[in-house]
Amino acid sequence: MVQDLSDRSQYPARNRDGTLDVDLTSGKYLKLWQGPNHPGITGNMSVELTVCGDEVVEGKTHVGYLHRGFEKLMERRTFIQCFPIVCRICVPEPDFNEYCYAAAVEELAGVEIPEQAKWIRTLILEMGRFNSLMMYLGGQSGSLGLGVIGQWTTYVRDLMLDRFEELTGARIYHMFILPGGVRDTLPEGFDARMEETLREAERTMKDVWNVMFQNAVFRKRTIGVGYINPALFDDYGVTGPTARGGGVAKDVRRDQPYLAYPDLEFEVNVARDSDIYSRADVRRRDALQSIDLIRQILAKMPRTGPVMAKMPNMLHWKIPRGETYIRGECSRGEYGFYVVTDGSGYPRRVNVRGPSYTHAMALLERLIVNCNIADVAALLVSLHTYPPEIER
Amino acid sequence: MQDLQTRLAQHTDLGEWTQQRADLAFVTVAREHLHGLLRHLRDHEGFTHLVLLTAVDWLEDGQFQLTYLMNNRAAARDIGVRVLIPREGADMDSIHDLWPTAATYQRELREMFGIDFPGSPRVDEEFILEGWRDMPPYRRDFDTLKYAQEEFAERPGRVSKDPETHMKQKLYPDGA
Amino acid sequence: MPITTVLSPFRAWKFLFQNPVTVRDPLTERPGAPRYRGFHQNDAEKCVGCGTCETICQNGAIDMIDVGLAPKDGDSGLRPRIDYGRCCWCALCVDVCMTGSLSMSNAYTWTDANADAFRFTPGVDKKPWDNDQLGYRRPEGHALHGKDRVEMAELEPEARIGTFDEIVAGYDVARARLEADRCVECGLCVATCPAHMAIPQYIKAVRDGDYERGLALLYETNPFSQVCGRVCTHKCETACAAGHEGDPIAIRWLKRHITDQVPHKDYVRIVGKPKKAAKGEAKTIAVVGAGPAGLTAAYDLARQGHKVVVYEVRKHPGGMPRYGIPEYRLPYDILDADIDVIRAMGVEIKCETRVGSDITMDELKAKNDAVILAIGLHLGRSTRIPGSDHADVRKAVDLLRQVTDEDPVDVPKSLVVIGGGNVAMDIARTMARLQMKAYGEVAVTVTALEDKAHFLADPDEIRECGEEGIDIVDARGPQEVVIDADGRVEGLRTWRVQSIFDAQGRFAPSYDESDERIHPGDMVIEAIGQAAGVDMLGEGLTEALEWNRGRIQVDADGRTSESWLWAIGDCVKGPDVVHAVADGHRAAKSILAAFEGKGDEA
Amino acid sequence: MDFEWIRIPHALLTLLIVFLYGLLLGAVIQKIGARAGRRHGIPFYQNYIDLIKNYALRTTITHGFMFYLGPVFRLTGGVGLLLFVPTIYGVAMHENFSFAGDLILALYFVFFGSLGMALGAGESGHPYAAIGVSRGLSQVTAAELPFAIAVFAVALQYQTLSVTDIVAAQQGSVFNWTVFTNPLAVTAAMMSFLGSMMRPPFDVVLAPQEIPIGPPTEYHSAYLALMQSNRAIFPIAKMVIYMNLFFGGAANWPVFFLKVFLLYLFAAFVGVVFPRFRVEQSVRWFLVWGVPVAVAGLFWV
Amino acid sequence: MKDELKPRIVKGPDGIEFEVDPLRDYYCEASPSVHPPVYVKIVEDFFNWARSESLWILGFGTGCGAIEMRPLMTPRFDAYRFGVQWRPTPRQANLLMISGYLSTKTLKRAIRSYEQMQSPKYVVGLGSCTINGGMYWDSYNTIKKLDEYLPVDLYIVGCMPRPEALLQGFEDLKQIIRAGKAEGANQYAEKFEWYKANQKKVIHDWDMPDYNW
Repeated sequence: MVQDLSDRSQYPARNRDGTLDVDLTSGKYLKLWQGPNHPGITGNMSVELTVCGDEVVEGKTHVGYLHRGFEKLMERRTFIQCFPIVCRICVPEPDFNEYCYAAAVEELAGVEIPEQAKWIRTLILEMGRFNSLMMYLGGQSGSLGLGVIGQWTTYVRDLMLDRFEELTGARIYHMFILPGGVRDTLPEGFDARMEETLREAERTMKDVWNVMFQNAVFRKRTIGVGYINPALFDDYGVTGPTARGGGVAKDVRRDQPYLAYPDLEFEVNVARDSDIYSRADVRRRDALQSIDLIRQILAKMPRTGPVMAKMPNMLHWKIPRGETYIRGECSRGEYGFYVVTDGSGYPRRVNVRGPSYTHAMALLERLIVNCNIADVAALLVSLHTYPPEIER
Repeated sequence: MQDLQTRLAQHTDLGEWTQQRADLAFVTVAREHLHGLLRHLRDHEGFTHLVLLTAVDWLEDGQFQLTYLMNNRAAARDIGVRVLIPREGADMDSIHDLWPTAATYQRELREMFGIDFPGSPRVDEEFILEGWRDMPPYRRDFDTLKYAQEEFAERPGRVSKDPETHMKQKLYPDGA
Repeated sequence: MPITTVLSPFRAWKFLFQNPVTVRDPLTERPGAPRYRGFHQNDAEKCVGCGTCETICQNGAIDMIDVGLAPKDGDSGLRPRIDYGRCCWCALCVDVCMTGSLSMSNAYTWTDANADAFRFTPGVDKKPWDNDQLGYRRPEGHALHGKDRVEMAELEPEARIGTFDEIVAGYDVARARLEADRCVECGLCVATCPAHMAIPQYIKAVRDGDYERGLALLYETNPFSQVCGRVCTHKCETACAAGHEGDPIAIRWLKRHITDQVPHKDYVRIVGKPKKAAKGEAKTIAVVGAGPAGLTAAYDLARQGHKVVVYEVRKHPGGMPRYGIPEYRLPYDILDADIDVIRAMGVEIKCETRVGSDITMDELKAKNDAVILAIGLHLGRSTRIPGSDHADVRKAVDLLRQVTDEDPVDVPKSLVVIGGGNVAMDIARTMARLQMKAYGEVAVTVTALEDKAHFLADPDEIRECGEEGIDIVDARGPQEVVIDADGRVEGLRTWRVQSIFDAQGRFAPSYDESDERIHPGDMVIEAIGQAAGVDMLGEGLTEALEWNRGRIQVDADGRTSESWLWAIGDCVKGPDVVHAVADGHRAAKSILAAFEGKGDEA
Repeated sequence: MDFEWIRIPHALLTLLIVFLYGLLLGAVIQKIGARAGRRHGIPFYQNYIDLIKNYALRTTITHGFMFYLGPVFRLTGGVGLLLFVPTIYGVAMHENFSFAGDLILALYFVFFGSLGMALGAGESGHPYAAIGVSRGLSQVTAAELPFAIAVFAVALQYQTLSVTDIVAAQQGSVFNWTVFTNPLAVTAAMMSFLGSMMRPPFDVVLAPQEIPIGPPTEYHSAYLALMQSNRAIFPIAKMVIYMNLFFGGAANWPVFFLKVFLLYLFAAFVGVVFPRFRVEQSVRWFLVWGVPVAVAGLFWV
Repeated sequence: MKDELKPRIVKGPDGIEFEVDPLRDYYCEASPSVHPPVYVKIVEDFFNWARSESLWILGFGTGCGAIEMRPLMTPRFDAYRFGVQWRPTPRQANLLMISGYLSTKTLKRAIRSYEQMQSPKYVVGLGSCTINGGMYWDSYNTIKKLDEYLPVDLYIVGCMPRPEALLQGFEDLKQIIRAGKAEGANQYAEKFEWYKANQKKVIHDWDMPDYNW
């Protein structure tokens, strides 16, 4: 339920219809745009702030700078032609799109993918999660002016991108999870190189802990700042680490396991305080967990057998009428594809449900009220939003 | 999920029930029952998480399908509620009073499909597009390729030949 | 705040004394991974220009352009040009490439101030990465379309050998769809098919289950669709792009599948009524010979509303498909069904009418606006080896005709066939069936000049011959029919062939005389080719016509030196149903053009 | 005190050396900071090129007279600061225009640049600049407080307001340096030093992630080049004061280079590993930690 | 925001009404003019060398390409070595990296940013989408040819172009600048009408003056 805001703010007053009584001409308020070319914004989006002194009284998220109309474009592409385009929906963690799309299409077409493909998919998703969290850690500290963390984590991410490159043949857009399986098996000597990368990652995570989480100023800037009342989680569709930072153990990997997750051992990371620090800490532990999961996957996965199911000719693949929703736990929360088919060779409708959609819009606008301008960037980053998945 | 269907049926007139997976079902209801059903699902059945709200354009039938997808985390199950509304002058009751975040979805639907949600906050504000003048782009009858070709310049000099006709032309110039 | 949180961050300075991890020279030090998807490479020799890459490219980045290569069977001569202002490096084009010619290098750097520079034809335009050994190649076993042909039910050799029942059962609907699903609609086959049938389109009709549309498409270009669906030499399948890395699409069987799915009674409705010619425009045309060529021309002309009469010397129309092709390959009722469609277009077929005696060419010329000669090749050629004039040395065509007309055939206990073409196989298998019926065992030997690798017959035929117990001996040159003291044929004496052609490419077989064998047999059948019987032309006409090596000289459309006379089909071109059909179309078109152009030509 | 004209070219020479060294030092410190981030960082000559580049730009946009004067004031602050304190102790060539009460003037010049800048940036009409200015002034004021008290303590200690005299008093032994004779005042001054170096945790004025670099948001081309020049001179000038007041000054150029480098490094050493305070946090920090220490330093004397 | 930018009648304290046009106040309407190179060639060459070795990029990630910018500035590739650095404000930047596709909404901001930059200024198109629309060739919301709207000095092809390709791009751009061929700003001023017409054709919501500095 929408709570009365008056308990957190004396000003501005609210009008009868619930809107804020902000008279810009009064001179008391200042309109401030953050973005789109603003270093404190994660990617190409903007927040329109109305500030009074250093205090924000109203914030509006503006998106659409990255809108390409994916959901429309997919309607005029065949099922296989959609495959290269879905990963572009979310740039920093593209693999989730590939997985959700492939899984949805497979379910509607009644295709069962081979065991090895399942494991490779899980591996890719965990690698992607790790990369995304590395970006987050760098961004979170960077938003507060601590640059070195971003240097280190981006380096580790680069190493992981190397692993991606040798596995999938590309750095950013991997285009590896095809409907029906994955393109190829693991390359020769992959495990050893991955282990090396993971060791470096662990070392870096230790440094990150020392320099970022054990940092007096960082703690001062984040503990107790950007608090989200856990009671609001359902109202605002909060999922993933943002919710887990507030003590709600939401994790699709455990709640509704998919791919190889039932065979993997992991704890759901939870923190209590629901502030920026808790969320950062949950994500830090998520990253460590990803390292562990990658190790588990490489140890447990089958190395033989096909990686693609027997598929019809992809050039004119038709899928009977139906609709489904596939979800997964990406680094930011629940990621899902709602796919409707109508028996033709083209999807009837694809709707992408990214966690950023609710986090960066309604939730952010709610949280930003009464926030200090200096904390806006940190707050925004702490929700871990990626604009391209909001507007698609 | 049979039990759920039975319970809901006592409460509301349910339309077509599609069991997509063991943990996912879709059900069609009339638009006047929607609000009550969603509230019931949220308050009494544990479907507290609004996963998404979107629309499907069934142009041939002259209808929009609105899908309200909800998740019950404790029971690890999802239900999608479908509502069919006429395409012409489409409007729908807002559910932002149940989930504040629904306002964002409704803004998007307003802009991309032209479905109105009277009373939803900021529903008429521009959301993603800026200065859009054509019909709402997610409608099926909007041709994005045609629009793109008319609106944006493409780099000239692209020609392609169809192998079939090219071979016929080259090998049988007189058309035999 | 504990003091450690003030001191701990200073640990970051430990990196001050470590070497930076920066890549020294990233421009040269970091090649793409072995699987990296960089810029395209194309083996222009291997590429057949099928354009499947263009079809699958969701970015519309690929154009098929003419790079100056001449098209040939199974190669359009086009090559893909890639617009890097569109490409997204998804490599679906590599995955789908029918020949495996497309691949990707692991090069990834390309900058230019000119936006128009980012288009090139890999393998044709020279690029620095052309010879990169690394880069994305399609993984083993990964394919976006089916590589293997869908199996079809057919009679087992044991079951089929004793009867003349049709061997191949044809696809059922499910399997036909699976097979049709493999087609990528490139259209390379269309130009190769002499009749230019709309192959991709009718295969699509199979996929869609729209058999009526399929049938309409078939009869648009081929009134002998049912026949061709069974016995066509399917050059299209040789050209098929899917054949490069798998089995070609079973185009012939899919064609047959369409004709099988539609009830015969519906054919005429689907094919459509002939046009009504405007008053006074209707011409009359005479066709000599009711084979595929003649009937196709008749069909085309009749559909345009002209009056066509076909004169056939034998009891039934059909020509070589009826009298040359055994029933187990082409049941007679199938042929009849096709001819019924042609008749329904208004074509009149006068059987048992011998032109030259029952009606002369001059009469035909006088009564008609145009005359088509489609007399086929019904005279068997002889090897002219010693003993070949023996009564038990028969010609394959004669024998096959005899079987079709159900004239009694004296079945020998064992026999030898000379020849390595399809006719040889036909007669061998026909005789084998008769032997089986008569004696319960097969004793047929086929001898051919060619070695197995260069056989003229279809590989399928050869395989099936083997299955049916027929002994095929390759590279044997016939020398003499051995006749025993009683004057009965005892067998065939052959030498091993060393080469068939001489250095100039002329037919001049040379033999290894030391390798001599005698193939025993009570009968020897010659199946080394046929000739046309042109006696019916009459002396005057024979004189007037121009000839070329014993065949009537015709232009590309089948028109002879006499402006009213067209000669088409086997008698002027190669022996093959679908070529005959194509010939028929051409002649009909030429005749129609002649009517249009200069009025009454005759 | 008679004025010698030769002092003008001498002072200009000092200025040039300091300017060139300032640019170089900035790059070296950046390189060292980059090392903590595991990379090489900019080439040591990069700042020179950047400066030339900015002077070489063809267009400038002005927002009025004050906007133009902003960087000029700022530069004046830096140059003035440098010119009125002795750079090298005991070398007449580099004593500049040092005089008996120069400490007071120096304190004034430290503040002068910021004020001028504030005026200019305020004129640019950019809200970020305005916010940055208001933050900057509150923080500089807060940071100035401990420094001023510390300077007062030093002046009290040595009973003089002449920088030259203060340096003179510290000669002889390392232990004569103020840092050992009055460590509390020096600690307070160093806190203030952190606050005025525009490095985390006290760079909220520039805070690129919130208010893209604050006051200089609108400055570009030659204006920016002027400010860059100042960025090379001003910190050095300030460090000259610190060096003279607390670390025994420098009797020759090598010592000067070393001491300035170490002082600069100190700011970077702290700056690289901490995020930034919010403005009210930093103000509170100066008031809670800086001022009492400075006052204690005062009592130490 | 748009309402606030519309001209409106304001009543002063003395009761006199006058019209306020905020756009006129906010922005400068002077058309850009051509600024020729310095007459002395050796000076211009020296300046060009300095410009080429000091590329200040505007931190504006317009599209996916922004993702590869971060590795560029961090340990692995460390573009700072090559005189490249970020500037958070367009005023101080000289290089506009159009990192991938531009939606019309972003195009508007990109134009504004470009016009706020000081000449000589350079534009680099990153990725296929800037050349011919890339994979969004049929999208209703992205432009297809960047050079219709802004003068582009260099294209780096890829989807994404890797950091190494970007570094190569910087090297090539430096060559272009040193050769004195990077006169995009002057070209923009010369063909100003043409560029404006193209821009206005696709940006329907043109709530900014024709030239904002």
